[in-house]
Amino acid sequence: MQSNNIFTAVNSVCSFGHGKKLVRAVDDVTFHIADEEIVSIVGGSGCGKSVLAKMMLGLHYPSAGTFLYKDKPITDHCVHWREVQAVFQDPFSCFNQFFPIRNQLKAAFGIYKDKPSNKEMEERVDQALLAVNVKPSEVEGKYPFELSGGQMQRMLLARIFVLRPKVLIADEPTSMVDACVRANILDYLMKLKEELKMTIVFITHDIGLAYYVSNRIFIMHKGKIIEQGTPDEVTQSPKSEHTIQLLEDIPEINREWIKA
Amino acid sequence: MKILKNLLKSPMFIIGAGLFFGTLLIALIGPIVYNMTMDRVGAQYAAPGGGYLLGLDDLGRDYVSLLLSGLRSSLYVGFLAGIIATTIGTLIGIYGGFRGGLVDDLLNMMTNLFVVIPQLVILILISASLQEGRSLTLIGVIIGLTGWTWSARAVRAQASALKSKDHISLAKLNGDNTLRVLLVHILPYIFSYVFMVFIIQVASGILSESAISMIGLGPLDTVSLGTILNQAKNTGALGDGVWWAFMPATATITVIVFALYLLNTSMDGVFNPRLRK
Amino acid sequence: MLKQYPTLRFILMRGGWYFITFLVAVTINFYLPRLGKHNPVDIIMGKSGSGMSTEDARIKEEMYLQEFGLVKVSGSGATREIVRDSEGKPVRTTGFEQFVTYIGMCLKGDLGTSFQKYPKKVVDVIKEAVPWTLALQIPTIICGWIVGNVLGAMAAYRRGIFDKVFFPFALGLSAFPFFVFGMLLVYFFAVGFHWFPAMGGYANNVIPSFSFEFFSSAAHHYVLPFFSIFLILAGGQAIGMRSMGIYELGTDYIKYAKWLGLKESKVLAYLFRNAMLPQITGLALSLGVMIGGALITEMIFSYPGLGMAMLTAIQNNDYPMIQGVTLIITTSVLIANFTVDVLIGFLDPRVKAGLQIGKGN
Amino acid sequence: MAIFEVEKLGLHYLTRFGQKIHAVTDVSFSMDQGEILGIAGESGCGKSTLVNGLMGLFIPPLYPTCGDVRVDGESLMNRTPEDVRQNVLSRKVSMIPQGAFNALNPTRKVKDIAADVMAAHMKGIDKKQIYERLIERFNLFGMDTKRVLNSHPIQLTAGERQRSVIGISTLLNPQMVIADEPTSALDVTTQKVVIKMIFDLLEKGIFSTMIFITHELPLLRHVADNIAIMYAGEIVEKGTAEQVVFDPRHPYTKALMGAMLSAEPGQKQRKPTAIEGAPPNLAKPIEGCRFAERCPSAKPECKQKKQEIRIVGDRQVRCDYAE
Repeated sequence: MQSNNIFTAVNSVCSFGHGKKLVRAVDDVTFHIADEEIVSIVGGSGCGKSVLAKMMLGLHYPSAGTFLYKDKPITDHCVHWREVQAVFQDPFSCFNQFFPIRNQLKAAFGIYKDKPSNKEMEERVDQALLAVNVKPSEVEGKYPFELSGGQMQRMLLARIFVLRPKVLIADEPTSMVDACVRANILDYLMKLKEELKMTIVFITHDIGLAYYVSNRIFIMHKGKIIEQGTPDEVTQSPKSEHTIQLLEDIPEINREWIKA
Repeated sequence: MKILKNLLKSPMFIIGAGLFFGTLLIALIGPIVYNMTMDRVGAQYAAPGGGYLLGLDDLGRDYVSLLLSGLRSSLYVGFLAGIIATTIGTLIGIYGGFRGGLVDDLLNMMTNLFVVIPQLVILILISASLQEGRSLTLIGVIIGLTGWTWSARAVRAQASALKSKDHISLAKLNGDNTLRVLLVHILPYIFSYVFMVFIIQVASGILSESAISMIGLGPLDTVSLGTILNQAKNTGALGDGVWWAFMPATATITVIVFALYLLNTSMDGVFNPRLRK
Repeated sequence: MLKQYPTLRFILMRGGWYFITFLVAVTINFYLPRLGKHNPVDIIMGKSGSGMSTEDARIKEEMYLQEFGLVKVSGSGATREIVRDSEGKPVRTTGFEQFVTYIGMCLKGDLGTSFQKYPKKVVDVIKEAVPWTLALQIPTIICGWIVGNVLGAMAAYRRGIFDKVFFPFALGLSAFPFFVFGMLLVYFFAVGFHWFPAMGGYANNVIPSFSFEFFSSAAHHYVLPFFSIFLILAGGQAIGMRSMGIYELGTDYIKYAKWLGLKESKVLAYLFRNAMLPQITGLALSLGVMIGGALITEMIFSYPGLGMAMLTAIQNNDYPMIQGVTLIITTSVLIANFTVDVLIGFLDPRVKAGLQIGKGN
Repeated sequence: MAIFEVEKLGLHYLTRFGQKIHAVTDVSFSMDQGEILGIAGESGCGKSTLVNGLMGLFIPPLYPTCGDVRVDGESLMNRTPEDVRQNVLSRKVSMIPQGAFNALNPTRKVKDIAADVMAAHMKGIDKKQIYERLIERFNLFGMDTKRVLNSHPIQLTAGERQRSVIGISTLLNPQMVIADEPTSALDVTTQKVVIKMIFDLLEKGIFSTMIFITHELPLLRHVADNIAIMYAGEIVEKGTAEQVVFDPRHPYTKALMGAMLSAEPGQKQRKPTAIEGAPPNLAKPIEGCRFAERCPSAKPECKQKKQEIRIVGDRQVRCDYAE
């Protein structure tokens, strides 16, 4: 039986520590994410969204319940990472300061069993750079600290263009960039999705961003997914008490927020 | 390059490097330029002068020759102990800090255990049990083997802080194996730190050797700065006011250690911005 | 079980950890001297037995062997006798049996018999030496630590010319090996100026007693050893405190305290207290080095403490004595460390909080 | 009469290598009693540097370059640190710093930190009086007063810490409060609690005039009366909250507003504004308009001509072409 589910979680738990110190970072979550879907996982700090992201990357295993990628448990990391990749929030801390950025983009090929020829790798890096609107000559021989924040964020995206994964986990990809630059980053992400027919999972605390980019939104709170649905369902007719509270607490320009 | 430029701006670094390379140079070319002899050349504790710049020891040996030889021994022991201690400390620290979990807990426990047991005690116990065959090299090795603990602690803290950095996660997503992650993505970040640890380990190796020699457990196969001092103490040179028996050796040890401390402190100032004005 | 008493729990946990360390230390203390090819009796016999007739030598050797638990013994008290094999040779014990005997003796407070001062017990020699060492080291380490930290904090806070002069000076001080500084002080102030005596804990012509004469003599002999340890210690501590202080100076809470308009003395108090905490931990880590260095300084001054006892023991290959002294040193370092550890738990809420509650949020 | 005036203020800080970064240039504004001024801008725009330079106390590596700051007509510049400490800090101008966790001395209980503040500014007050007044004041904040006061910072929740910091900063009823991103480290629910507390204190008259810094414009719209937008060390637009948020005139403010994403119906179809590039390097002298490189409506002359503040409608805009 072939389903088009990318991720399937049934009563998945991910816990740390033991005894009295047991922390259920992800607590009994059930969901599925379909192929080519854009899903945002929204929640405050410590809600478990980052742990869930790491489960999707295979960096954490479920302590209980089922957690499947394409209907199979995640076993071989290297095989998994050929298809599932990530971008992180702080682009500066993502790259090694001691090596030129271009070499690090090329290092991404390390995930393949059979690396393409050097010439092909160089070509693919060039294409990826052009795809995020950076001339290869601009970053030639440059080290990460010589580039601006916006450029670095695009380098992370270029890495994804190089790897062409099936699934992208984007962990707060815009929280460190200026608001004005954010839309650019989102444009590139959407372009990636169109070109590669990717599935994207956004991890974010910003419901505005989630509302704008996603097909579906999961709201997480204390390790549980308390609400899932389309952006309009979640924001217009939330069912969970906490979601209602959360939406009310977010200051919005056009809505009365606090009585002065 | 920029780092070197900034280092050269620091007077502490210049003085430290000058003193250190100065002594190193003396140790290296001294024996070539100076006609060294370990034979009796005059009366016991003959005062400086008459061709013997720093006088003679209780066996009538030339102090300049003894000092040159002692300086070479001390530097050798310091570097040997420093290299061993830094290597062990770095390997344990970097691996434990990076791995985390049970391996780290065990390594950390072992380190903490040996941190509190005084190194001098272990040195004395081993040295005392090795009656013959207590060579300079062996002493250096023992100092290195017992002195790695704090460098392991220091490196572990650094590696552990790096472990959760995004570039490590990304390296994993690139398929890098643990060895490559350690060598390429962690070591360069803590290299300057490890180097500073090394400098301090060399200094502490020199100090440890002189301490152990001072109590009469020094090398039997050669002269070191510590054995010169031990001899001076044992023969009562101190009480007789024979300054040339211990002053030059004292000054030599202090100058090397001071130079190493200066190097370390000035590097700390450049690598650790908080310490700068 | 002890959840209601976090403080007690904290102390017990640390205590348990130190007990484990102690066991390891005892094991090391036992096995390390046995690394050499010769057993201690051979060495001592090689030295002292040369002039004796073979029968005398054999009796003496067996006595030593029995004394150091190297042969099996049956019976107890007056009926103790060496177990012999068919040829009449004493049956040797295994290393592990020796270890068990050693632990048993340690637990009874018996560290064996000194070779050199035979039949004096090691414990008795140590008992005579310990008061001198404690009287010298505890005040010296505490004073050095306090003075060094106060000066270091001031250098960090004021910077400027004070720091520029003070810092290299302190760095230089800390670069001196402990004993070398002692030698210089002896040379200048004892041999050169005759201000202070060079050797011993009191003058030869006074008898240790509760008399003014004795105490004034002891005080006079105290000065040079005190300063030679104190100055180096203070120098090293000042360097550490200075860099900690500079680090703390850049923290947000110091900035906030300044913005709130707290008095300068109060800001300095904040700075000092918080920079002091890692310094206390540092003290715990470096206690072994300090005590070791101070012991060697005692040797320079022929101070009648543990250092001298150790030196004499080493010079005479008096193994039980060496082992006894090292065990006492290790134990005291561990006790001092434990004290400092518990102390810091009380001074720094973060340490205890780390054990009880997670990060508040 | 304006109680707080800033005139052509410039601030710089020195880097490790002795380079001067002119983080704030040519900032002028004045505030009336009871006014809440919001200052917004993106990271690195100089908003935090600006408020650190408004207290008369310059903590290295921050130094004043030029200009004047006056409270009640009295200048805060060129005064001795001790004079500022005694007569200005906590009484006239008080700072609520960002990141309450780091701002509170980790080894001191909240009540002791608060008591230090009172002891530093009130002569002849004894310990008992101090603690009585503390309890009285902290009772206003809707927390478990006794527990919070007797806790070390690590034992408190983020919200409690932030409220304690606000309590401590306003202990002496300062004339001016400067709040530097007081809620940016908190989740939205706690943020609302903290903002409510600030409004409560305003209502009770504990203080009345405030500068509020944040990078979140929607929040500012609900908190501030007037808003100033900063870019690359300059104020580029200042007007009432309504004006700036709903009818921005400066191209940068327009971009900022356009880039906002919110979870409101219809927002999904709107395309957020995107501008490439980054603000200019403030270590180098800049000619012309600082936004010119990225401005969608830049004219060729913008890169040469320095823009001055001018009045457009009844707000201030630093753009010759704004209408």
